[in-house]
Amino acid sequence: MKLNVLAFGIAKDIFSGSAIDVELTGEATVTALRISLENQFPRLKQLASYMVAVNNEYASAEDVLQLRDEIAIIPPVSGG
Amino acid sequence: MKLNVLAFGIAKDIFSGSAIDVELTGEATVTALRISLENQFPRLKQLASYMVAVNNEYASAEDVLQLRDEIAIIPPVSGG
Amino acid sequence: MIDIKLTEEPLDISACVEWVMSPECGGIDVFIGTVRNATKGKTVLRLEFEAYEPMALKEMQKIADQTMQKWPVQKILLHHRTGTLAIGEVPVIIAVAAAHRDAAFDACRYIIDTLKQTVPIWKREIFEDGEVWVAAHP
Amino acid sequence: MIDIKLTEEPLDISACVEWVMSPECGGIDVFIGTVRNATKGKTVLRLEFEAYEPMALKEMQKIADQTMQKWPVQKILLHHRTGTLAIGEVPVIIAVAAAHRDAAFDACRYIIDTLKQTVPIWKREIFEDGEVWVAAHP
Repeated sequence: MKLNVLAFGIAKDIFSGSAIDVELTGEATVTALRISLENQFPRLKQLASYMVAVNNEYASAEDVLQLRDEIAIIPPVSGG
Repeated sequence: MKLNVLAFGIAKDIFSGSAIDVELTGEATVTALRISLENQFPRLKQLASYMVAVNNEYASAEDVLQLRDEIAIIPPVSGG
Repeated sequence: MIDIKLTEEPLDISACVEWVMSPECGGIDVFIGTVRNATKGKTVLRLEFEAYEPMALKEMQKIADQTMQKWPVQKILLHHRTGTLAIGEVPVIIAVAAAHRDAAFDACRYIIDTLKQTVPIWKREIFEDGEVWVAAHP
Repeated sequence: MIDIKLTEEPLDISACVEWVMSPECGGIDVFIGTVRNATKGKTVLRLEFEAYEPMALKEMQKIADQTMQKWPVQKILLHHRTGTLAIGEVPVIIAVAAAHRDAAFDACRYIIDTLKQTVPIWKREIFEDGEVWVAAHP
């Protein structure tokens, strides 16, 4: 399954763009997405942390991603 | 010794004026002033509390009053 | 820097905030007291504030000095009104600027809490059917 | 009442304070973030704020809703800027009005603390010799 993933903050720098396509085989969980991204972009692992958001909500590791979901990588926030 | 005592807030109502003269015999301590005032104006004893200020500073019970001191009765404050 | 004021004129919130803003400070906390339209369910028409002015200014200055010693804050503004205030008007503004927000919050709260305990200012609430000196009686 | 806003335009402190003032409220606490001229001794030229807008608005709304449930407050305003901000400009304003000041202080502090943890907004500090996404790395 090919997912389009939005990027913000430093994730945009890491992906060299504000969105990226990710091809997942097997069950498309949040964890599977993270593993795939970290393989392709090892710099992700150097972040203090990062979250995955699905349809504008923070997602859990075991959440399953659907083709039409809006998926985003949320590096450590620093508003305020 | 005759002292002039300033009044604020509800103390003005109790004294019916913004200042009052008090005649003290013996040692003119803050406590002596309080006793004299409370004898003359029993309503003072109904207050939640009140302080005496001498020269713009809160005074202690045993402080001795001088003729030239600026003395004031400070009923419970309620600014803010 | 400390700015203390006791005045019969309306307080200017914008000017107060502007005064505390500075390029070294990242966090500003502002407390604004306003005149409420009711106390314990009773309609308030207006408030009257009376101050023992020289002592009140001295006590306000003391609070600001103590606050500067207790917390790493750069600027403290403390303005209080006297005279007659209508509903919605502002009796007190406290503004504190600090490099970091925790100090600004803690300092601002300390100032209003201490002001209410020590500064010789008295508030009279005027109701339709009478008036009362706030906090005078137990 | 809740007023949430994410905007590229400068924030209007007076308008924000005015919005939260109301005759039922006696205490207003306002937190104003400003852009500091230095971080850890290094001169900052400007900041850039980026937001994941729909999610940021949703998270800001959640914080305001939670705050309304936790404390007896009447009005909450939460405005955050995006885009490029110069030193001294205001990235965030939080204003809370309550009948009593304790609730206003606690609520205001909860909102800024939680915003900094959960709302997807990112700050980039621009120095003379480079730039950094704040908090990105350990």
